[in-house]
Amino acid sequence: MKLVTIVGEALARERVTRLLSEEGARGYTLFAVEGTGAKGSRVADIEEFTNIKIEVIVPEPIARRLLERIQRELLPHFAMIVFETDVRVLRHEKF
Amino acid sequence: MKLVTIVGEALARERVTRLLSEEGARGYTLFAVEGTGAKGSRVADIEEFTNIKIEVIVPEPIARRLLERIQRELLPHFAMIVFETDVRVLRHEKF
Amino acid sequence: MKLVTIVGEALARERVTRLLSEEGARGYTLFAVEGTGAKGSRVADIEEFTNIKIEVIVPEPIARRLLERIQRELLPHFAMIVFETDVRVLRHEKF
Amino acid sequence: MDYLEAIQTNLASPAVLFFVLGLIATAVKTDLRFPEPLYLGLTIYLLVAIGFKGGVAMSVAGMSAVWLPALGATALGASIPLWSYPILRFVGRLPAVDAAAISAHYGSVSAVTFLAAVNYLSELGVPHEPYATAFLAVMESPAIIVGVVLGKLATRQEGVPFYSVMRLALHEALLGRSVFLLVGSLLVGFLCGQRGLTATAGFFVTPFQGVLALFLLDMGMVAARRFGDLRKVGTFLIGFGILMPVIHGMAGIILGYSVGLSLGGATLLGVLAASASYIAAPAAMRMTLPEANPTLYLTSALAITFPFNITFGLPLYYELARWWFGGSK
Amino acid sequence: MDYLEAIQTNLASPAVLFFVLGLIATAVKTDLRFPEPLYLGLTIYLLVAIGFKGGVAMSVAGMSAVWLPALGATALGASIPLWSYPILRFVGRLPAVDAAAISAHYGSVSAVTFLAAVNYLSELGVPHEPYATAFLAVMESPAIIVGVVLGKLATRQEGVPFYSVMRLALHEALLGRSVFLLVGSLLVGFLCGQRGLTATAGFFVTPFQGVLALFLLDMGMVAARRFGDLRKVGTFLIGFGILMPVIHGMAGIILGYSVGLSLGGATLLGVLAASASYIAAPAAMRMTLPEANPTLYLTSALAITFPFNITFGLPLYYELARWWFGGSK
Amino acid sequence: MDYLEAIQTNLASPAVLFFVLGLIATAVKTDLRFPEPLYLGLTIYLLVAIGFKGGVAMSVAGMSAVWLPALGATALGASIPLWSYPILRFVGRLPAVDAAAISAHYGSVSAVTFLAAVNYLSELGVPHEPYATAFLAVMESPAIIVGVVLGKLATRQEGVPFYSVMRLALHEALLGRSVFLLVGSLLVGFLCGQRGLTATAGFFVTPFQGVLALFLLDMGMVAARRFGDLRKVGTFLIGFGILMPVIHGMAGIILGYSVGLSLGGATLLGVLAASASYIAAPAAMRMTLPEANPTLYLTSALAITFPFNITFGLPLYYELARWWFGGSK
Ligand SMILES: Nc1ncnc2c1ncn2[C@@H]1O[C@H](COP(=O)(O)O)[C@@H](O)[C@H]1O
Ligand SMILES: Nc1ncnc2c1ncn2[C@@H]1O[C@H](COP(=O)(O)O)[C@@H](O)[C@H]1O
Ligand SMILES: Nc1ncnc2c1ncn2[C@@H]1O[C@H](COP(=O)(O)O)[C@@H](O)[C@H]1O
Ligand code: NA
Ligand code: NA
Ligand code: NA
Repeated sequence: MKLVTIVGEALARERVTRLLSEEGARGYTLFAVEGTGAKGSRVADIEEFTNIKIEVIVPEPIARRLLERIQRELLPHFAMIVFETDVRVLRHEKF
Repeated sequence: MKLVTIVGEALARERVTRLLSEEGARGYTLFAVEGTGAKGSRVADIEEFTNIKIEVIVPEPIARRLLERIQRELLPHFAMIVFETDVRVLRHEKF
Repeated sequence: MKLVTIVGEALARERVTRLLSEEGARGYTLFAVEGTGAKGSRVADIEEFTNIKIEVIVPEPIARRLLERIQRELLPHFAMIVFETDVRVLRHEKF
Repeated sequence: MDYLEAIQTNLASPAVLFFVLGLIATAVKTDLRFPEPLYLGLTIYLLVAIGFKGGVAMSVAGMSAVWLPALGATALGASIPLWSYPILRFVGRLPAVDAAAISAHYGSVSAVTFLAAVNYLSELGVPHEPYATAFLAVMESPAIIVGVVLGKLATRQEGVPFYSVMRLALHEALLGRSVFLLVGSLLVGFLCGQRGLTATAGFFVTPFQGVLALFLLDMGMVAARRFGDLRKVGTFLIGFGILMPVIHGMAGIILGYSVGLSLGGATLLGVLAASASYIAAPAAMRMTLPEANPTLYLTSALAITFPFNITFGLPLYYELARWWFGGSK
Repeated sequence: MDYLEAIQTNLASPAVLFFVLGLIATAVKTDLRFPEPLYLGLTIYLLVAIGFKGGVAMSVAGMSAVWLPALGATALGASIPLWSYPILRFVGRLPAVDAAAISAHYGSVSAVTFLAAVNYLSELGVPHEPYATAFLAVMESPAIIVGVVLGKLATRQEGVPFYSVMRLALHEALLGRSVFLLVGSLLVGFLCGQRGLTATAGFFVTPFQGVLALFLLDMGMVAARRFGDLRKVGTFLIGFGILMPVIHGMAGIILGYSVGLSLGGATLLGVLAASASYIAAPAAMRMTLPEANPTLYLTSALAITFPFNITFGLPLYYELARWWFGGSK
Repeated sequence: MDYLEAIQTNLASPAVLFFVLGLIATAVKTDLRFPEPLYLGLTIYLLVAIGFKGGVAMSVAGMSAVWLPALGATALGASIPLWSYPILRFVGRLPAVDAAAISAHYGSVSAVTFLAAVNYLSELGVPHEPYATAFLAVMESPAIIVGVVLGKLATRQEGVPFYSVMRLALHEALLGRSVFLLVGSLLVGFLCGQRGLTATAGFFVTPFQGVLALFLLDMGMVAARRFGDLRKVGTFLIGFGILMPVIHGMAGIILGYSVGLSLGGATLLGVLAASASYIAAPAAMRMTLPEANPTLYLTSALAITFPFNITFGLPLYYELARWWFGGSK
């Protein structure tokens, strides 16, 4: 299984979660974080300057499609980073 | 070392942390998250509908036992996912 | 790419982020967490007893230097754990 | 004043209107949300304020006035699960553990419903015993303990020994956040007396009504989010969540009358009996009866009984109380 | 009283001084910060309180007094982007999508600026129509919709179909957090009337001014954090962010005079026209025109126009209104 | 009134009773907790309110009344580490860096202890200089700087150059959250004067006492959580944490008397001297003297001195002040 992690501006939330469900992810986990990157500091005091971190566990083929679409549709417009990790899950069939 | 991550309903907190200490974990890290999964959306506005994420670094044998017990004792009753990642730690003897 | 994760007392925040930028990290992500470890429980009710988790993605050579300096300069004084994970990122050149 | 007028008065109060606004907020999918720390802060404020003021009232009225109705309230709370359980089990054909968990919720109480009732009575100008908060405090725990016992007696399969589950249940029922805050603040108020209230009235009294209205906005959103689960719980439970509160309400009113409470006080006791816990009880159930399906008890307490009580229930219980007290206008 | 005196009165109010303290807090790099739940809590309180009180005022004044100026305000809000866009596009030579996004911000409004203006007028003892909050409520959305249409007409490259973007824009503009809270509370207040306000004044009225002052401390920190981006936006936008508000302010004052508002009411309409949204508009733009550069619109609305309005703008608009109303002391 | 009565009055106040309730909450392991944003919100409110009101009082009294006692308070704060350090180092045989860090905590002050003292005096009806907040403001930083200097002189091993540590120490001591808020609000209040207070009294004055009581509930939980560390710090430090405050309290009272403060004002200066910082100082120490063991200074300041002062200390300092002022009833 792949754990795909997206960290980026909170206002992109809808866009990301819609994309996840379109690609068939069965769930996701999400929380607010602070961060600093190429597009400046987001100190999480007001929503415009908050980041969220979205984590989604998906089988490898879905992960590949997800990354492609994020690359094409979101990265050009939003302050955002994306990465993928290998994980071993309990209850494979859930994901 | 293994990083075992548990994401699930906040009301399971006590059960999880008790299990961790019974199996000999020397510490853990914990925070509130939102999430969506098979058992619906947890939007983190009231405790009943909040998820927590618990992360614990343990040596491989402990990780194995942990996963087994979680599988048997917690997964049947609680909205929860569990996964394991390989990590390299500083100060091996701490964990 | 390496994801270096640091979990430790919130009052070390400045020290860690300064070290990150000195070693050339181009960004980082940060949030408050609770935790328990060798130096007791940090329940995140007041800043003195809050942990933060700092995550930074860097190329392997920087990761190595980071870990060395954290080992030498921070671990002796602060309640803190550090670990490293392998990740695959989109847009390599960003990190 | 008849029931329709009574409903109208209730629906025109800021508290109820903000509750409805909260329902709408969820329905139209606005991105408004109260983050958990804000929700917790409001909860803590409301519980501490109501407890503190109740304690001061108790110190003024003296324990001799309080003990009998409080004892009655405790007994009522503890007995509600005893008849709710068989109804759920044998009429509703629910699994034993679910029947036990749901019956615990309906025997326990909802502090916010109580506050809305106090609010409603004061809009109507109906006086009530100011120490009625004591009834709220004593009714929160007993049903939880009874419910857990019922659930554990019915389902023995688990490896966990009975006594260790009961220890957990007692801890949750007696030392859970809301019970502790309420009972603790009651004690603090009782020890300070009127003088302590005078010093802090600018915080515990002045803004109270408005804070309650704001909190109900949040509760409206929380409740409406469960509406989607209504079809999962089935018609039996929907009926149960509306009819049983009315029966419990009547029982509370009669009890209040019998132990000598005023019209207002008996109405409040009725409201407490009619209300279902959605904070202390769910937390205790998840800990002690994790096999019970939380969708069933959360949805019935939060998405059926709570909105019903806040909108139509309060005026109904008041009319029932007036009828029982023989006051036909 | 001349402009200098007027500025002085404004700068000596707690609200403005706390705003300046917030600017300083960021400048000297103190570790003070308002965590997001606190910021959200203060925002919710301010919007609900102002909306509720405005609604009560509307129920007292009657819709007949409100509809004409409210219609005028709506029209003004919707038209501001129509002339701001060409200026940004052709004088400022900004990309079309940025011009559209910025013009939406300046047509929409800032609730905090409005509150600071109400505060300022009451320090001066200048009366105003208490239902002016209705103008705030109706001016938030129209410009956002107009701005998105402008942006989408100008840039067609994207695969996303026009109508689905407009659905998103309408949702954001009409059901975004701040619009929903304001309009909803206005309705609640309108339905409760004076009686509902009496019951909750201890929360919605008593502490209001102080909460606003504390909130401005936070806003000062937030605004100052954007000062570093000022060099990125260029001198044209800095000029635009100061001059256009003055022009819009004058337009609002003249409109207020024409529809029969008092001196105070016309000043408030001027302030609304002059203010730039930095909450509803940015969120809507990120959703619907993500190609637009947020640094441009956030910095001009938050780091230029907002501080200018709070400190020098308010007295200026008041003086302009006095001049237009012919009142030379 | 003798000491026992004085203690009783103190222990029957809502603030102290809620503090005790907080201690109990931790002892019985209830799941009550104040999330950090709530704690921060309460802290910000209390500091801003007290600072603002103190500043207004200063603007009324004039700087001429304030400067001498403020100077005395500064000097006292800066000197306390000078004698505490050798006691900790040579009597207590603590490592140099720990002795320095602890001495900084006892020279600095605790705002909450100060507020509880103000509360206590007003329950007794004892007047005090309303600008006493200025002493709180000036006493927070000096001891921190002195403590860091002592610590750095004693331990030279580290690679970090002395001047860069001192820059950090100065930044933390002068621009740390609590110092900045207090001094900043003092300034804002001073600039607005009485008129600014009238406008915002509904927030900064009306609910203040009650908020303080609620905050002490939280502080009780926080302090009790450190009780487990008491056995780690040893009996010497426990004795130090109770005896030194009494000595410092007496020093503050005598100083207050000498610079012409009233009985109430001198009591407050005594309380400030007796109190130990557990917010500004720990943060500064972690930054500048990370080798120092935080268990030692946090436990002694938070789990020994703070509870002692809140419960038995306040009446004791008041009795000492009455004795010194010659008022034997
Ligand atoms: N090297 C990095 N390591 C960890 N997080 C990062 C890194 N770079 C950026 N981020 C996160 O991604 C967000 C958006 O990045 P950016 O688009 O570079 O501004 C930042 O606010 C950080 O939270
Ligand atoms: N595929 C997934 N990826 C990431 N998190 C998930 C996933 N599925 C479930 N979760 C998290 O686990 C919690 C419980 O999952 P569930 O039992 O499926 O409702 C959810 O609320 C999410 O926070
Ligand atoms: N084994 C572990 N697994 C996960 N987190 C840990 C572990 N040990 C310590 N931590 C985290 O690191 C922080 C500092 O650890 P310590 O220095 O051991 O007190 C703790 O408060 C926890 O948040
Ligand atoms: Na009940
Ligand atoms: Na505008
Ligand atoms: Na001191």
